[in-house]
Amino acid sequence: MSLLHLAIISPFLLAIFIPILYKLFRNIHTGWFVLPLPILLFSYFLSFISITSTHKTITESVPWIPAIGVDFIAKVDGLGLLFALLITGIGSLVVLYSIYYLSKDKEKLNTFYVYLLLFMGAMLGVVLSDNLIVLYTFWEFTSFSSFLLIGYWYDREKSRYGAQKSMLITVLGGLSMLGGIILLYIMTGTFNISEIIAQAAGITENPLFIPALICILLGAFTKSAQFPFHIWLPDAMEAPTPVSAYLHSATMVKAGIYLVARMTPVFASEGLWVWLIAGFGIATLFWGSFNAVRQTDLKAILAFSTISQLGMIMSLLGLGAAALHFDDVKNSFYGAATLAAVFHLFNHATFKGSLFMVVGIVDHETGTRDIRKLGGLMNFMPITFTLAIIGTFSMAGLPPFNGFLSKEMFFTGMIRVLELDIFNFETWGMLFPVIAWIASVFTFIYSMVLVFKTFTGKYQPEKLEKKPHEAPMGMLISPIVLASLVIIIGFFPNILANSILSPALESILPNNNIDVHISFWHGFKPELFMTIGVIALGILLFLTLPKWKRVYDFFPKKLTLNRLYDNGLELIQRASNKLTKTYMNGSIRTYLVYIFAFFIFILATTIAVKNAFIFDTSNISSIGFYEVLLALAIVIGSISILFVNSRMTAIILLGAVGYTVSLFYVLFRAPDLALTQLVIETISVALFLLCFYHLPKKRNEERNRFKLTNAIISIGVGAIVTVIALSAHSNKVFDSISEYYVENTYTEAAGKNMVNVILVDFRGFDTLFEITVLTIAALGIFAMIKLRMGGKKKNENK
Amino acid sequence: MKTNDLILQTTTKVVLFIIILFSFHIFFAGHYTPGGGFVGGLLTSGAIILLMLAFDMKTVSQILPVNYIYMAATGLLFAGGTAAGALFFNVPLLTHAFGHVDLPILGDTALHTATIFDLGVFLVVVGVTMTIIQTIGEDE
Amino acid sequence: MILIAVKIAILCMSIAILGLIYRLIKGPSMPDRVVALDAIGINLVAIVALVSIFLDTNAFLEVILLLGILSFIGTVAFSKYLEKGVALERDRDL
Amino acid sequence: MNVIEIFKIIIVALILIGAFLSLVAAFGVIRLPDVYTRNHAASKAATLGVLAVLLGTFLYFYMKEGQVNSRVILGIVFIFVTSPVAGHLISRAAYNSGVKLWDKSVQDDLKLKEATQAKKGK
Amino acid sequence: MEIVMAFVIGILFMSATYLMLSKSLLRIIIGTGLLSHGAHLLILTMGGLKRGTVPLLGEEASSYTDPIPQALILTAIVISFGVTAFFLVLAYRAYKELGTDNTERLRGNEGND
Amino acid sequence: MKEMINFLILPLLIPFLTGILLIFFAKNVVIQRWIAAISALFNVVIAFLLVQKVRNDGIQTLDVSSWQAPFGITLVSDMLSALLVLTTTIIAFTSIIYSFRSIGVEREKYFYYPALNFLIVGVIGAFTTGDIFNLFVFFEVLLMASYVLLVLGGTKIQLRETIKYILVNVISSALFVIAVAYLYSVVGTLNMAHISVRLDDLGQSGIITVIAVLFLIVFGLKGGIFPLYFWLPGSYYAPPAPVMALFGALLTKVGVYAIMRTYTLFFIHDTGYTHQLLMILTIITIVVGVIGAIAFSDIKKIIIYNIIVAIGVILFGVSVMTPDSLAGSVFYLIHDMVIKAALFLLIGIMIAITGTSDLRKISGLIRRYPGLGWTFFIAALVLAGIPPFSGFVGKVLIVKGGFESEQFLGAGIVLASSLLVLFSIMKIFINGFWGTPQDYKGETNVPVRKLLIAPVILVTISVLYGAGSEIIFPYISQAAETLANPSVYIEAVLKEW
Repeated sequence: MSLLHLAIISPFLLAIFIPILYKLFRNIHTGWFVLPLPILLFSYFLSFISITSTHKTITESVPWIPAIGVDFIAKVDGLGLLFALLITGIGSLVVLYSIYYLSKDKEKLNTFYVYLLLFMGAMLGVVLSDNLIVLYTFWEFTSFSSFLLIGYWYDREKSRYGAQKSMLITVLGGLSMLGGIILLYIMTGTFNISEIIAQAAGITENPLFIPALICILLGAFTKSAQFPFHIWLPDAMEAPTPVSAYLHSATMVKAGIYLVARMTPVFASEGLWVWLIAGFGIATLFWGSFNAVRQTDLKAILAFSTISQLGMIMSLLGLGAAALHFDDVKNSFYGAATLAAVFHLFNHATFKGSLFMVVGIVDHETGTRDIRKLGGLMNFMPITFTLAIIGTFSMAGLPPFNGFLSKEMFFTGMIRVLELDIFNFETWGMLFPVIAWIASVFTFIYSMVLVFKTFTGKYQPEKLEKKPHEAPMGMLISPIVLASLVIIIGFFPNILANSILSPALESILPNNNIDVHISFWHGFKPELFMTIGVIALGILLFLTLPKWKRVYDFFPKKLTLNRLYDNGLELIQRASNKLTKTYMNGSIRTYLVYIFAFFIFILATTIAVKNAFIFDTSNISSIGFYEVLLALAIVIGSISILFVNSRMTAIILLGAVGYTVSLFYVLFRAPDLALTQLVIETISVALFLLCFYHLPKKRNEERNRFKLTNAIISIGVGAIVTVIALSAHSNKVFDSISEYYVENTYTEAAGKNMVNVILVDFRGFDTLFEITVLTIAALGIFAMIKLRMGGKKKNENK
Repeated sequence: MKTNDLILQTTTKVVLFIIILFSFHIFFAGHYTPGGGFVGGLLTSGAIILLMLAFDMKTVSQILPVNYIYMAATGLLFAGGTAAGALFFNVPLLTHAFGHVDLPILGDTALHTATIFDLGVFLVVVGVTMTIIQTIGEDE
Repeated sequence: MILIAVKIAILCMSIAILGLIYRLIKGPSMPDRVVALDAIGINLVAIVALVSIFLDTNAFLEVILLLGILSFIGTVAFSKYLEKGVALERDRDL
Repeated sequence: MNVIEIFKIIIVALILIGAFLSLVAAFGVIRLPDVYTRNHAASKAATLGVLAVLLGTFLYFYMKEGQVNSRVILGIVFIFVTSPVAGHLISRAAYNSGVKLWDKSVQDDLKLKEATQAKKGK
Repeated sequence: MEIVMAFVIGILFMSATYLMLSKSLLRIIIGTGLLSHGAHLLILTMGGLKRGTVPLLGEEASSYTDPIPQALILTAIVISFGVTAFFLVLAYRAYKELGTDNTERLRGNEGND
Repeated sequence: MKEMINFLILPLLIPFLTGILLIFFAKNVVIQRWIAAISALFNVVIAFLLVQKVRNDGIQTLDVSSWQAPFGITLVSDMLSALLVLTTTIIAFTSIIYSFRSIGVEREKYFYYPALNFLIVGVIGAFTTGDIFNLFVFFEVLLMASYVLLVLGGTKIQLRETIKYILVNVISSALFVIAVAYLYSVVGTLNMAHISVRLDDLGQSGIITVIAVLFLIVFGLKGGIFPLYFWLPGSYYAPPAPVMALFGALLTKVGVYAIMRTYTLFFIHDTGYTHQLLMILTIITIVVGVIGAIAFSDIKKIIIYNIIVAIGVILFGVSVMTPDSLAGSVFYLIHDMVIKAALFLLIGIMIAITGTSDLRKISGLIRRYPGLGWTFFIAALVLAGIPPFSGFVGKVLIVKGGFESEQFLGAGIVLASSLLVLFSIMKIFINGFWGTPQDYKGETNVPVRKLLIAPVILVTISVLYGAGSEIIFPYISQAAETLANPSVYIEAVLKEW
């Protein structure tokens, strides 16, 4: 257990103490106890920069289940560190923010911080594990801590709905990813990512390669809310705003991106990887931004914006993966796309984090997030307004903020798509820059909506619950820090690029020489014109928004993905219920019909398929007259039971059959059996009479009607039993072990009655438990008669 | 209508002896001839049932004040104890021991732990049968 | 010679039992059936005795007495049931 | 003709007599008109038949093994004792449960007795 | 003889199945009785019929019938007796408590919606 | 001290003698409780020692009555059976202490504890025996005890469902007997190792395949695989919670164990048919189980259908028959026993509090019963096979085995079933524990904290079982090794054969 492992699990450890601390120090906000940890971890991870920037990695291993190749291998490389810093850095800010956001008197802070810490630890585990199973473990943990956080206000219907939705979709992906991981293991014999990467070249031809690729991508796509799995993210906004800022924009949703980046060296040699990721990414980008515009809830806008931005990063990663296809020249081309992805990932965390916090402030101070109710807040909360401006402009890709830089790089990447000569990108690849541009226009629009509809325009105090005022300083610190980062990186991108991004890039595209220099000015290239076009058209459309908003009405409400999910879930449940009810009808007869039908079907099939019916008469004994007589008696007796209506007659006939059976035992040289059968039969008949004499006379309608199904099934059962008996008897291959008993019964067990000696000695163990059965039966009968808990006779018998 | 069952009751007293004698015979001879604890037990309970038929359950329970459930449990304890007795000698469970003893009247007799086991079976069978009969008989 | 006699006797017995079974099913009253049952039981005793001569083994002689006992108990039970409605009386003095 | 032969003849005779009696008894049970007469046939003839067969069996094994087989003796005694009682019980049960006598029966003593008792009681 | 027995057993199983598929509890229990008779006879038949004499030593015979099936049947008989007795009393109690011996009226499907 | 040769029988003997003893104390409930609890706890220790012994000394065998195998009855404790015995004793112990506060004095006076102990005897016996007919006898012991436990109390629903339950089991017992008879006819022996040897000599003949299928039907009826499970949801619905836990955790698993044993020891010569059939059935079992689990909004039903899913998953691993999948099956089997017991006990508390098992009438329990809520939440994660909890490793191994032998559909369904299992169980959490708190009539007199002890123990075991897989794994792989390699078992039983 190294310090690194300790760092990863430290949030879990702290989480254990949170409820105790909460109980002990009720008047101190629990957040204060939590805050030191992420700060500490952040500074701890900062110290790794010096190592990773020289392209080294650190690996520490602790065995977990080595027997199946699962070890807790913690590995810090550029990519992992980038994420670790995001998690702990933003984590610190979010915790600080939450201290002011959540009231210590009204909220169940203990559970909140436990969830949050669980999440933090899980997320660290995801990005720092080199073992896929361990990674998967932490991955599922993020899903569940997210589930709990979304359902934090669990008495709200929508919270529960959102929690369930996010859990189902992300776990679906997780399981698929697990399948992919296992497939990878089958191909490579290891769960360790580094070892898989080392073997990557050898497995591309494996038929399991493509399935594994798809399975793992499904996991990434669901987690990162890629179209069409994005539907859980807007509903996840039911979580408290700090959570949304942390999980649902800055970190957890990026786990999918992390996974794609991490697995790029394994899969990128396959063209499918490139176009799947790029394609889904660009679709998500468009769909997210397009839908963000129509939203009226501030958090919903941010949610769709997150979806769209995640799509953008994803598509960049996809294109970047193409770098592994080409020689050095084109390499750097696509390497640049990857750089853009990583860069934007970071930028997105900063500006989106600050925007969420801003929205949280607005919500907190006005009591609503509905832009139809908000407006003119600029005068009441100037600092918040400033922060919002910085965040949204960066999101819209305006200079001089960091969003501008990554947006430019994004356009560059999209234009280069046309040069890609895999999967016919050169023909239909044109779609990429076009869609990217359109999506950027929408991005611009919703960014403007976000800031201007809230802070400018008409102030409508009558629609607000509270009188708005500027947020307390504590609440503003975190967004201010993030907004400053937006500006600083905007001006000095290369500090970040050299120290953090470049090592990350190295992990995604190993052994590639990529120029990580980010420059502000590229000259008059298509990218610049695209940006200008975005701004121009964006402003135009923003101003005319009310006029063309009806476009959205063209999309029928019944066909949305959400509807599909809801109805699908409902349909599955209803159909299951209906289906299960049809065959589980509570009638034992029906069940028996199923069981016997299966019995007949499967055994008949087996006999037929295996040619198992052998009939060999060489080994049989002679047929005696009396035996035939007895056989006839049994046959007649048992068949006539079927047709008699009187209970008494049926019971007597059963007794007759039983006595005949005991006569068979006499004829077949089994005196002990005959004795026992006789006595037992007598007692059974007596019991039958005792238990049934009180039944009332049968009514006519209850007469036994002949039923064809029953008849067919019974004949089938009888036939099968007979056929197997005949063939089993014809198959006597071995001698019975009975000779031993003949030899040893007297000498070793001092008895002459072999059957009895077997019963009390050789197989006395059977007998011991046979009488146990009897005793239990007696106990049961006694209790059944005497103890009546539910019935009307309750009082009589006490 | 009330009837007396004098004939039945008198016969029963005689027949009872025969049955019980026979059931003991069957029980003890089980190792050599057909029979054993099981049938013996059933016969003994048959005798008790006959008593119940000839007299009534209350009378019989006065003559034989036995809790049949305990009887069954005792039998089980006998059988289980014989089995578990092997534990003290560290031989496999249920290993029987036997020896021949010259008894004054019966002559050469095989003494057998299996007999104790069988006695357990006997008791269980009587206990169980009688529990069933008695419980149902007493109901309603 | 004995074997032939035994065979004949078993045949007779079987026929007798078949006749009794007829009575058993036909009735008409319950006591008729009990009579038939009782007789069947007794005849079975005879059959078992004959079979043990036939098989030349004394292994089944226990069965004889057992059958006798059972048939007697059965008859008693049936009679009491027919007469009093219950076979086992709880307390006769009540 | 030695002892064994004599034994054999006796055994055969006993068995055959027994079988015949049983057959007769069965015939009676089938043919006789009411439960009382049938019971009569069953308990007398059948018992006698079975006793004969059992005696034959006893002799057979005595002849074969040279020792008294107690179980058969016990069986004979048992049947001898119980059979009449069983017959009695059935008849009584039939009577008390109200099974009618054959319509050609001439006398019903029990009824008569009860009637007189009833008279006396008055 | 084994062939005849196989058919007898088949018929016992057939009747048993038919009875168990009916509605009346009594018939069902009678069916289980027939079922166990069938099963027991089957063990005996499968052990081989009429080979040698009664499995009592001292019968001075060259061969004995296989005693194992007999021992197994004995155990099985006792167990099925216990089960039958329990089942009977259960049916009795169920009738008293639920007022019917018709299994179709004993459906019941709690929690099925 | 000299080595105790009877050691492996102790876990069976202790509940047996305890059960007998408890009959005598029927009237005195307090003494019954003490005896039952102490003996159950003691048995856990013994079973644990047995596992250690098997780990150190290999397979333990005992020729009961000193008759050498295959003539007497041989008891065999290989790792699989020892582990199952240990699990059984743990579940027995927790069920017993849970019963103190929940089952009611009336039931306790009417032989509840003896019946419970005998049930354990039957289960442990079935796990331990090495004789096919003795297996039948132990099946009957546990069935008879289960009838008693099911009907004990005599409420309407109990009576009704017991009838169905008995009927099905009588049929399956009869089929068991005839299956043994057929097998005996062919091989003339009853000792399982000996049967295996003789079947090996015989090779695969058609009749053996038929008998194998017949055995599958017999054990499938007990275990509840498709299409033989129909009786299960109704019958398991009727009894009180601790009995439900015992049934859900143990009874079906005995059937599963028996399939595992016979399908790895005897019927291994025609796997192309028998195991393929088993696989098809298990896949359908998983599907119908999952469908049932999401169909209802009754918490008992949800858990009950999850039993069926788990059986499918375990037996799928068996049908694949690779060392990995077998290890996975063993791992998952034990996991499932523990967690099912825990879940039944937990929902038992929910039902006791709310007086209903209808999920639509329950909500907001977590506010007043956070301990219950969180235990349930963890149990739910464990059930769904979320790492690092215990369901995970087993599932991974089973899926791995499935993929390796190219059973993609089956393995995929096993994987996918987790999602719906999670959905079904989380439905209980989301609707029953979350939501607006309500007032319930049972709240005042339910000793929730005391009742929670048992499920908390079980859930803790589950969690440790998953997280400490490395410690457990050697045991599991030893068990799987014996399954994959029948000769180990055979040599242990038939020493000089």
